[in-house]
Amino acid sequence: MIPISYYLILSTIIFTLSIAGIFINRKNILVLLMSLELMFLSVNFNLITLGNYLGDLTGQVFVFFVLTVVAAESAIGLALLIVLFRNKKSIDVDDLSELKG
Amino acid sequence: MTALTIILLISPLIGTLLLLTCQNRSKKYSILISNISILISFLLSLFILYLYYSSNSVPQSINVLTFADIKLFSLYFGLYIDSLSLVMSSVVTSVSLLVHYYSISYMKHDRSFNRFFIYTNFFTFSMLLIVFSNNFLQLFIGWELVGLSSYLLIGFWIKKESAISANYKAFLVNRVGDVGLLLGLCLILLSYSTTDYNQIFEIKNSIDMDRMDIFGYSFSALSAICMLLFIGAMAKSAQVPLQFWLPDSMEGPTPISALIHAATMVTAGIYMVARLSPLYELTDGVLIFILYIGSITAFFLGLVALVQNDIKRIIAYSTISQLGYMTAALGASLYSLAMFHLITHAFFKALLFLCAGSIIIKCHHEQDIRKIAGLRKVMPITYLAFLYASLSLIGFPLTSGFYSKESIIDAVGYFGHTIPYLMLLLSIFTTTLYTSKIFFKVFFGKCSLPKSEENNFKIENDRQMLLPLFVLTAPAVFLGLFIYDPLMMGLLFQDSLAANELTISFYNNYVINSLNFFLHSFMTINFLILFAGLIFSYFYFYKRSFDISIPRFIRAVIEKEYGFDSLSRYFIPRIQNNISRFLWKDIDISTIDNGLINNTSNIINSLSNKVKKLQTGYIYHYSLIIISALILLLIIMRIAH
Amino acid sequence: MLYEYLPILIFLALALLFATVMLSAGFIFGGSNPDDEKNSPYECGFEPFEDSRMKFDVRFYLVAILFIIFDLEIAFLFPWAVVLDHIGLEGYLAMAIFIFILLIGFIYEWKKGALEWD
Amino acid sequence: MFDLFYIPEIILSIGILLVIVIDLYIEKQKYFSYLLIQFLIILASFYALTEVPTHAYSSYEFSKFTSLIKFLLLVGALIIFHYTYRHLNYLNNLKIEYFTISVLGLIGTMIMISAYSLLMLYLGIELLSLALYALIGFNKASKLSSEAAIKYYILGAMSSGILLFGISLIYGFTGSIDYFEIAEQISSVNNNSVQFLGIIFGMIFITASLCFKFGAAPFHIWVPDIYQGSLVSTTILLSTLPKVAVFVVFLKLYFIPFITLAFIWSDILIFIGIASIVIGSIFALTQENMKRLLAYSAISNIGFIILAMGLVTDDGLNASLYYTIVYSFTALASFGIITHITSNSHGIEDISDLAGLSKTHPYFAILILITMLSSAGIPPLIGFHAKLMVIQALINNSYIILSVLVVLMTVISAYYYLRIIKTIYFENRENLISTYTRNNILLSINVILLLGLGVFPFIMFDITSYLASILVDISI
Amino acid sequence: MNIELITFIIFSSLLIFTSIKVITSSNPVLSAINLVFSFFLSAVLWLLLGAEFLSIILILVYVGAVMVLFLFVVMMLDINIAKKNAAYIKYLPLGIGIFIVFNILIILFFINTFENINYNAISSINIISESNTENLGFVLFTDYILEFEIAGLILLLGILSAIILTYRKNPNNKYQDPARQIDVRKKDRLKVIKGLKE
Repeated sequence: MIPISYYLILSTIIFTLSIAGIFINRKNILVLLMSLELMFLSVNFNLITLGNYLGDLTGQVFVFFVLTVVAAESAIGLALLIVLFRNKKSIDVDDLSELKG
Repeated sequence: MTALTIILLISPLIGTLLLLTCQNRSKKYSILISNISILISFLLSLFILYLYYSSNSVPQSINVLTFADIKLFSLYFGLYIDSLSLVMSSVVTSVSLLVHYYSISYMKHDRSFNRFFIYTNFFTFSMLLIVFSNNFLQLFIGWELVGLSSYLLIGFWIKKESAISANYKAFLVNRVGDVGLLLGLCLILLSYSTTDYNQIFEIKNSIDMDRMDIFGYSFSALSAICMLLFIGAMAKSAQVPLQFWLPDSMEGPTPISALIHAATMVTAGIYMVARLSPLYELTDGVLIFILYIGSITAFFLGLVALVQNDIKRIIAYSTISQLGYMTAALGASLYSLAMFHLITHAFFKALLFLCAGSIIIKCHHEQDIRKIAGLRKVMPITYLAFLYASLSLIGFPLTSGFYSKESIIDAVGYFGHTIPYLMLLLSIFTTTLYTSKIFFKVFFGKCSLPKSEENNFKIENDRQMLLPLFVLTAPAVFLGLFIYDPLMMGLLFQDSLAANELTISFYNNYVINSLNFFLHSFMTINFLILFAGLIFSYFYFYKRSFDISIPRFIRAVIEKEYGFDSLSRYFIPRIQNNISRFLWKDIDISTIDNGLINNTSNIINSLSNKVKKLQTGYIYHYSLIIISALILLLIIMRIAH
Repeated sequence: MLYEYLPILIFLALALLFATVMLSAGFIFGGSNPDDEKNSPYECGFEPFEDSRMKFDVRFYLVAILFIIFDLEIAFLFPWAVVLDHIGLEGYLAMAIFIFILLIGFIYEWKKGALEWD
Repeated sequence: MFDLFYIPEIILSIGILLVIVIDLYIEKQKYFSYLLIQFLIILASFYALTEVPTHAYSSYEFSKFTSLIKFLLLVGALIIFHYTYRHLNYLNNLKIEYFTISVLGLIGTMIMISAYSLLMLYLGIELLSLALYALIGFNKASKLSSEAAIKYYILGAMSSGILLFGISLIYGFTGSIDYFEIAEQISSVNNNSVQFLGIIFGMIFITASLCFKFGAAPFHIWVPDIYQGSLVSTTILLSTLPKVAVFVVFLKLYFIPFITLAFIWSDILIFIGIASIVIGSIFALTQENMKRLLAYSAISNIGFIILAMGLVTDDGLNASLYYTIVYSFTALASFGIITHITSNSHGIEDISDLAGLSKTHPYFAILILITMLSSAGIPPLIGFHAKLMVIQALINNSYIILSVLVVLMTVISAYYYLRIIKTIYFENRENLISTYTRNNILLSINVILLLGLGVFPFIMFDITSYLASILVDISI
Repeated sequence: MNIELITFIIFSSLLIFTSIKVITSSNPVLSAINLVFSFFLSAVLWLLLGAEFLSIILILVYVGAVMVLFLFVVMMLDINIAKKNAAYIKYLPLGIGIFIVFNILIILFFINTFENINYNAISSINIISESNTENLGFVLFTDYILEFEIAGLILLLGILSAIILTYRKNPNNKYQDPARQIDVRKKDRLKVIKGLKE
């Protein structure tokens, strides 16, 4: 049996990686969206692991809902990306600075 | 009753607001709105007064609206409904109503006609606020609002230089009083941590004589409070040495002098002390102080009136002197007598002023009595009204003034305050003198009006101006007779004023009843002095059968108002100018404006400009900030636990 | 339970192994002389006019969204189908409502013309 | 489950599905669909008032408190839609989908309010957030709008991730996602155990995420950009409905499952509250853009709410409830006025666009005057009482220095509110100001309430103390 | 060392590697491919945790649909990938710093914490069979019905907003409406105009 903490550490690492991905990435909003996907993946990891540890199905049900919601969310996110691209002809993160101050 | 009282109270306020909105409309609106709103108040006060007495109600203190309730203090709008406040409000609204009506004609040619009514309506509201307040904060607010409207009205003719300086003086003196009031308020909050009258009245019984130590001196907190509050009252009610603003305030329109500077506002101080009589009863020394201040004012300022020549100024000094009587009555713990004199004085002094206004209008704004003469034939109604008012003022037997004033003098004597008694006694003589001076000079002799206007003799003045004279004559002369007995038996202001038993004992042992008092008065020294004064003035002013040359020194002293004149005319403006120049240039501009405010605002603005750059607009910075904040919270919690 | 999946794991490992071996064998043993021209899209010498990736139309995206949504519907249908015996009418109606909600979305997409291809 | 049929959420959901279909077939008559939606909301608010408190579903709570808040939300939505419809029409950007998406978001807020488990809470928050993403990006032709939308999307999704991480920790260390069971579990945990630390970690993650949704510093960073970028109609929505909902979530989370951790979160909340007030006041000073300025003012208002909540006392709770309602009202009014005005044939963007309004449209000028004075906390208006209550609560709990700081910040913030008034009344610039309506009764009522409830503050005191009392009922 | 642990180690290290690749590669297509790998690897790890159904769903929905969507968008947007992205190097230390701090905070705390926790009240579990899918379905459709419907609403909202945001009708397109073609009558098309007499 693999110790539960291994999984948790793994998920934490992925979580932090995804957060790092959000702010070290200067280029492409798409990659930001992918980082967010990674983030939700890690959270799901957490939930499944803990649910497994507790011997409880709630964690898995939760993950199921998270998967559903995140799919819808990324659909909207990509739609917004398309709108942005139509307006700006670019999806550079650096170009997103008209609103500031 | 509460609801009615609220309506009574806010009716003038609503009037003010309406007037404000139709400031540019025609005069008719202003007249209608202002008079009707005051009329509502007046009728309601009478009605509530009737209700109060007929239902044998007890005083009630109602908190209508609470604005804030902090441990330190609570700010609320409340009503104190009892006989005292209701009687006072009836007096205020009745005089106000008549003056409003009178002003329609008096002010009809004025350009700022509408503005005038805004101010007067607002004044009535503020005065009612004081009258009905049940806590010190509301009192203070009303006090300031009254001061404000008085200030605005004194300087009503903004282009008149003397009006502006009078305005300024009144403002200044009232500030002195306000400081006293405010300090008193603070002290109340500190020692009782409440501002409600009733609560304070209750507390004072339990810990009445708590002593405070300030700078090593130990004194009773209550006395200090009462003393400070009385300083406020002194400024408002024009007592020595804060009296000198009142004569100057006659620069305002005459109806205003009648309403504010004779009948109502100046009595606010008296009213406040009467209202707080339960507190004053417990103090040591303060009452004696009040008594002496009152009698000094009554006597010495009466003297000053003798040497004046401006009709309004004479009446103004007479007002101060009469206020001195009231104050003296307060000082002798004769609160109901003070209130009584307040009421009667309100009517006859208002009447006097309105007569003066009528004269002034007739004589085209000539106020110097040396230039006015022989108006008896020209203005019969005014003549009669003035006659009755004067009789009341000098305390001619059976008039209102007689009952109120003679009672005060006799009672002060009766309770053994010898020196004040003497001073009050003597001032009967001066009162008689200056009153008859106006009377004889103005109404007798050769008519001073130009011939060309004699055609107009048929019309004395506008009817709107004369009606109030009629109406006011009745209370000015007869009111005293009707309410004297119930008042003296302590029925009128039952439960509202402290130390009723003093008055009652005086009544039972000395007065017995009003008729008896009337008969008895012919045998007293009072009447003798009065009579002597009348005889003297008849010969001196009317027949001019002899001439008295007063030593120049004394005359000068009196004319200069014992130095207050120069104080007010010369020193105070100068000191004030210097101080305010210093405050303006050195403190305000260079320290506060530039140093504190501008620098602070500059610093904050530049700070704002700098930190604004933190908002870079880049998502990665935003996410970095959010994550850093999260990590910060985590670390703090990790360390803390 | 997990042992049911062991064959898959082994299969995966084998597949990976085979692929790696094949590719690396080709890479190691085969000859390769790369050249700029040789690597260009058209070895005949034509320069390509534009990127070989052509811009997709937005309709692809719209269809893909519909695909995701109904994929998720299927994901919910699976467990529903296997426990239909146990969950009774309530579970049945729940799924009916769910499908109805998505049907509204479908009608919307259709009526809006998002599925029309020209 | 089917006995829940008459709750406002379900009425709204069914209705909105129908409206989506109906609108497809009567595309031209938008006004009809709009009226249908308004009718739906009125119907739902009726049901919200008559809702019978039951415990039919364990993870969904029905109580008087939630019903009342839902009612307030529905009324708010009604008003917002009323302001919005003609505004969008005026800008030629009217689509019925705007309202259907808003209603879906509204359902999300109601779910958040009623949620009694973390899963339900998550779904509610997501339903709301998804709707907001779409609404912010609704103005497709505008660069700013799409930029704002993508920003909000990325940061919002990140905060959802943080929320989920927190939820997973709470779930892992308490073994449940139900509020009540979590509360029981936490109260039995030893203060020095590892489990306790894990729960605190989870709580902090959740707090951070909720503060993000709330727009409280230092998680406020998205607020001004998004307010500026989106349509004014979206900004009204953003500044009222989600705030109230998140506020209720805060209350329910902190006063039900996390109540035993109050000694920890009270410090956090006070810190966040003070930071928000300071940042909101200072950043707003030099703003030129009207919506940005109001965004910062929103941040500082949120700070007041959180600060009052962080006191964990009855008067703090009262004050925060009071402040929330007052804030929503004021925000409704201030943004509502802006929706009615256009300057130089675009919506109001900069403050200077409003110059000369008092000459051309005195009615709107007076409305703005009252609203801004109320926001600045000038006495007879309701904003004064709200601020006073918070400061009063601070003093009563002997946070004297903090209260002085708060008063100072209030003074600073008064400066920029008064600046708007100054622009309107004393600056002359050639602006082509026009409005699509001469007056709006609902708007006038909204603004007059700011004044009226300020003069008679006890009405609101009664409402909030009633709300607080029924809130206490459910938390025990 | 048992086979489970070996599998875990291999797959988890691969997962971390691919995750790093996702956030660092300059080409979004590569990122997407790496993300697909990550999903695959996670699915395997979820299998190890006993969440069979979810691991299948992860592959089915995420790899099958969501990542396809991502790739569509990559293709649609025609992003110029040639531009080299070097800016992130500047911020890399910061990223690493945050990464480390965060990990220290949480990971240190996770190690060996779960061995000595006792729960007082764990909700009872409904297990109706051996199968993970059946159990999940049973829980889902009995305890979480309301949540399930809300998920439906969320999906609907996803459809609505995606269409509203991206779809624009091309007015130049010419459509053929078969229904109208069939429905048409003579008088709709033909209009007899009386000619003017010369």
